[in-house]
Amino acid sequence: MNHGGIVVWLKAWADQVNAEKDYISDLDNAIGDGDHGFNMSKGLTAYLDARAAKPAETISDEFKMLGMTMLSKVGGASGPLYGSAFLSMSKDTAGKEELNNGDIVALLSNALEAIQKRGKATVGEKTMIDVWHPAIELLKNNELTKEAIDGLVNATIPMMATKGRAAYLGERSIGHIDPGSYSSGLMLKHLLSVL
Amino acid sequence: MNHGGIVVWLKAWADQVNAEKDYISDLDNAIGDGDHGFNMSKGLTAYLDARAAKPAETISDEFKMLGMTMLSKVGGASGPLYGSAFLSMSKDTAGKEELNNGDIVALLSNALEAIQKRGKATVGEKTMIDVWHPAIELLKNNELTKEAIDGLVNATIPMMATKGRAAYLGERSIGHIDPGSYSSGLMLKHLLSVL
Amino acid sequence: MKKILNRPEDVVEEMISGLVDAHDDVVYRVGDTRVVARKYEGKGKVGLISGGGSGHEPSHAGFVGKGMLSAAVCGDVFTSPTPDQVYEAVKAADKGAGVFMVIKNYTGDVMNFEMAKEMAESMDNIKVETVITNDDIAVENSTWTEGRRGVAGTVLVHKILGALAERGASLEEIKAEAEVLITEMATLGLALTPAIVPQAGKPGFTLADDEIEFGLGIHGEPGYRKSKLRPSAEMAKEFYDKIKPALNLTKEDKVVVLINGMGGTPLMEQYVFTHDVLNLFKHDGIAVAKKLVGDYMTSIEMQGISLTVLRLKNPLWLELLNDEAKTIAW
Amino acid sequence: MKKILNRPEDVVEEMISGLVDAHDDVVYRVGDTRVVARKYEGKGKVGLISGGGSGHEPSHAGFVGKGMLSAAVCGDVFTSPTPDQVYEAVKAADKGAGVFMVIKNYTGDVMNFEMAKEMAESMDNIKVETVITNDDIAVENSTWTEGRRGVAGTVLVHKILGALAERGASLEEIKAEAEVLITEMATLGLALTPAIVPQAGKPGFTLADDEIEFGLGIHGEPGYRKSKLRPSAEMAKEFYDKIKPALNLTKEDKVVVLINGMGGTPLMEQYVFTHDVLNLFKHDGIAVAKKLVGDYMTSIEMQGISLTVLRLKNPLWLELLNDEAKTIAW
Ligand SMILES: Nc1ncnc2c1ncn2[C@@H]1O[C@H](COP(=O)(O)OP(=O)(O)O)[C@@H](O)[C@H]1O
Ligand SMILES: Nc1ncnc2c1ncn2[C@@H]1O[C@H](COP(=O)(O)OP(=O)(O)O)[C@@H](O)[C@H]1O
Ligand SMILES: [Mg+2]
Ligand SMILES: [Mg+2]
Ligand SMILES: [Mg+2]
Ligand SMILES: [Mg+2]
Repeated sequence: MNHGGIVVWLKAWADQVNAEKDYISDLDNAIGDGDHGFNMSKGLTAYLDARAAKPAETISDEFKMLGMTMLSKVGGASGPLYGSAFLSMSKDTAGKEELNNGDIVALLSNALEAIQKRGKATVGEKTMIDVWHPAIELLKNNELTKEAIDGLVNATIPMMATKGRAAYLGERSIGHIDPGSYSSGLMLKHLLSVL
Repeated sequence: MNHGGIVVWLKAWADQVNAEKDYISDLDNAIGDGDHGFNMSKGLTAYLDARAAKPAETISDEFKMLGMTMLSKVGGASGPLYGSAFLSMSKDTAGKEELNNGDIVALLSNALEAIQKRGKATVGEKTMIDVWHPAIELLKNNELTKEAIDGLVNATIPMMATKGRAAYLGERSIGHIDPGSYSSGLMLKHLLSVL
Repeated sequence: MKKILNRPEDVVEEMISGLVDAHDDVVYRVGDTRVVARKYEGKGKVGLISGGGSGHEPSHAGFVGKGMLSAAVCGDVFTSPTPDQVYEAVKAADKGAGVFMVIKNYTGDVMNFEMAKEMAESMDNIKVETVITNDDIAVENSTWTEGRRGVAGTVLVHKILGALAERGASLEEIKAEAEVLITEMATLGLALTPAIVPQAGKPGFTLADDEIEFGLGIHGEPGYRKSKLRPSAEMAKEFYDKIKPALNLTKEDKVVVLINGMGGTPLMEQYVFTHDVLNLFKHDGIAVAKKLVGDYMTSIEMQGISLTVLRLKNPLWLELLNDEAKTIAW
Repeated sequence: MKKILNRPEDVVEEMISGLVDAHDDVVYRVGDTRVVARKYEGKGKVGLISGGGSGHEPSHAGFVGKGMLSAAVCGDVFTSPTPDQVYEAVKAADKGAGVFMVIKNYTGDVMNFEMAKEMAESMDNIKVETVITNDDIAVENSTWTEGRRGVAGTVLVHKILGALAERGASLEEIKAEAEVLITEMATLGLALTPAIVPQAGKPGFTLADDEIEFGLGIHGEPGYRKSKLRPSAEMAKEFYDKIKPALNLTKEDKVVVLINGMGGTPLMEQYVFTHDVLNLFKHDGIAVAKKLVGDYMTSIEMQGISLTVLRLKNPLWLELLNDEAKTIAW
């Protein structure tokens, strides 16, 4: 995948988050503070605006632009998490013009590590990690499909949150999709489309 | 009329105000602050309690008890107005054991004067005076009936208030019964019953 | 009605208890009355008292203390206090130089305070003077002989006269200053939602989901116009455009601006409105020497806001506003 | 949604403008950031900063000033501010002795503040220490690894540490005091009505006409139980009975009590609740050395109230609370 593919991926993700921002916020309403859709939309729209004003020249710069925008425009929990993830991808792609599937797996793994370093959550705590982690495993084995991603997102429903704002609900967090998992699922599905 | 008659009159008035307190407050809601029924009921109930605890010995004391109670328990506009009225009646009846119709007319006329001295309103300003003043004239001529009193109360409907809280509504005060006129009407009707 | 309270009929009693217990360093309750008086004595100084119906908190008890009110009388909710209660306040406030009453222009308040004045004068020989505040220009109309209502601007009167008394002014000096002061201020308010008197249990008026009332009083008395909810900047402009001519404001003037929340209005909205109001003064080049924002004269849980402008005809007023006061809420 | 505002997306910008313009004697805005900093310099003293999502006014900007916060960062409504903004606050607050961050325990706040700390340390060599407040005992449960939320008690932390910094304490001394302080306080809140985030335009949760939520957070996060509305005295008792064991309160203790309105709660109700709370302490013979009542840490227009108790393990804390502060809202 080259820089063009990356751009198609990220723009498609941004468009879909914008289209679904109310739904995503509603997911957050059930177990959080109802802003995840607005937060993500704000960050991704700012990214679209930034790249419309001055396009990035390289893959690494593309990720950096997205990462910095998420970091400086979103706030909340998702801002620093997605920000750290894309800044990690920027670091990993420095000087690269083409990414193969192995690169992508490595890229995502390091990004996941950055998310975990920042957020200190592990698998099973009903956060975006519950999509990222198993999705990367599947991708390694070439088994990642859109249906599989939906499955991972839905698998957060029966979980009880122990990290993030939803953790304050305790057992009342059970029975709902984790909003960050949903937005991460969208991102991964659009990645699949360009792979 | 002797002391017993006065007591029947005032107790009947108190009972009816208590029974209609919500309605009277609703009248005040339309053009004031919605408390006239509660105010009057609070004062008259306190009067009933006070006389149950220690009955007044004379007509003058009966009026004094009511006047002081209205003054010290009601507040608002109606407290000092009714208070002044009944204190005036107490003064006028000092030493008297029996009141004839002429006495009653004089009593009410002086009470009206006390109300006007305190409230500085005249006829036509959509206040209780619009019942008191014409009612006293009718009583002088032996023409006061319950129907006539109802007529006086209803005659406040088309008036525009220029005194009291309803005056702040200007033209919007037109089309509603003046609550103080209504409570005064009740008082006069029960007076008629014992005359 | 959804309120944090016990029996509605006990609300004023319990509120006074809570207030006095919470702030026992500043105030005390006079006997078993509904009078909240300051602990600071102010010997030989004129006592300043105010009061009215409850439901306007922090007015009036919240402004009792050194440099402001000597005592406040708390009537039933939205009902002016009785003369005997006001009389107790006069007696508590008198420290030898007489007592000055700040009365908001409502029939009930005026009558009850004046009766108390007569009582104190005749029974205790206390010298009493009064001023009747009437800053609400919403209902001004020469045919309405009640005149205007006294609303949030009254708090500025408390502060300015309180500081004047604290500086040692005589009853006559305070009276003279007060009469000028009240002619130099104007207030307009609006409501988004009504207030609910606990004992009534239901709102005194209703507004549709997108409706507001311009010119509303602090007891839910109707204003001059209902309207659809409009942007803050437009509402600020409507008030500004009425207040400016009412006070004949020009570029030469300095003013004090009080933006007052009605009890249920979050500070977020109050500051947005403040932003819009200050822009209008900036645009016209009128200097705003002091700005106050917050809940000063409320209407229980009403959501709404009022704008008060005081023209600083006398520069001393600004100094007096800035004098130290030790109260609960100033 | 019925609010006094212009475009929902401008609400934080305009609110900050309004606040800074209204109180330009105390605070200023750092460049075009969303950082409100104090005009008082405090040279050589530790700078104290705080912040979080907007919607909690007067927190946090209302507590910026001499003797309290050096700067506050205002995020979007209920959304923690971004690291670059917090970083600006650190830079504004540093007067040579380092900067202390008071962070409320929410994932977003913790991450964004910590990133800013890393930025300031690595890029500017500013020494930064932090404390994470977690006074809300509603959601305590050892299996919920987020721990408790930081709520109204945070304001007491601001005041105590701010006074300590003003007295000249070092970063390490402040850190040490902070870590003890946060273990000695507990808060519980309840809501009668929800808050509406302007950009969402609708409430985050709903409550029936006679329903309340016990243990609710300051962003409308659910609490521990829904219940029918109950008398104030019973609600006070429910909180008291949970807080007392949580802090192991005994007759030997002295406490500070903070009764905090959630933004739309009239003072009338806050004082009724105060009356009920103080009765419980009186009954148990626990001395309440200081009482604070009012809107300190709100949730926009939410009607509700919280009770915070601080056990005065260190008598110095009371002194520090009573030290003078020159802020908008303390
Ligand atoms: N510690 C964490 N590690 C990983 N992801 C987290 C963590 N905390 C929260 N999240 C993710 O962030 C999402 C919420 O983001 P958002 O609503 O934007 O932030 P906030 O909770 O501050 O309002 C959650 O659904 C969850 O997936
Ligand atoms: N100046 C006045 N003179 C005579 N009656 C008055 C005057 N002002 C008000 N009233 C009467 O008082 C009534 C209102 O009383 P009430 O509601 O108890 O007091 P408030 O207006 O203080 O709430 C009015 O309906 C009117 O009849
Ligand atoms: Mg969220
Ligand atoms: Mg009335
Ligand atoms: Mg009334
Ligand atoms: Mg959030």
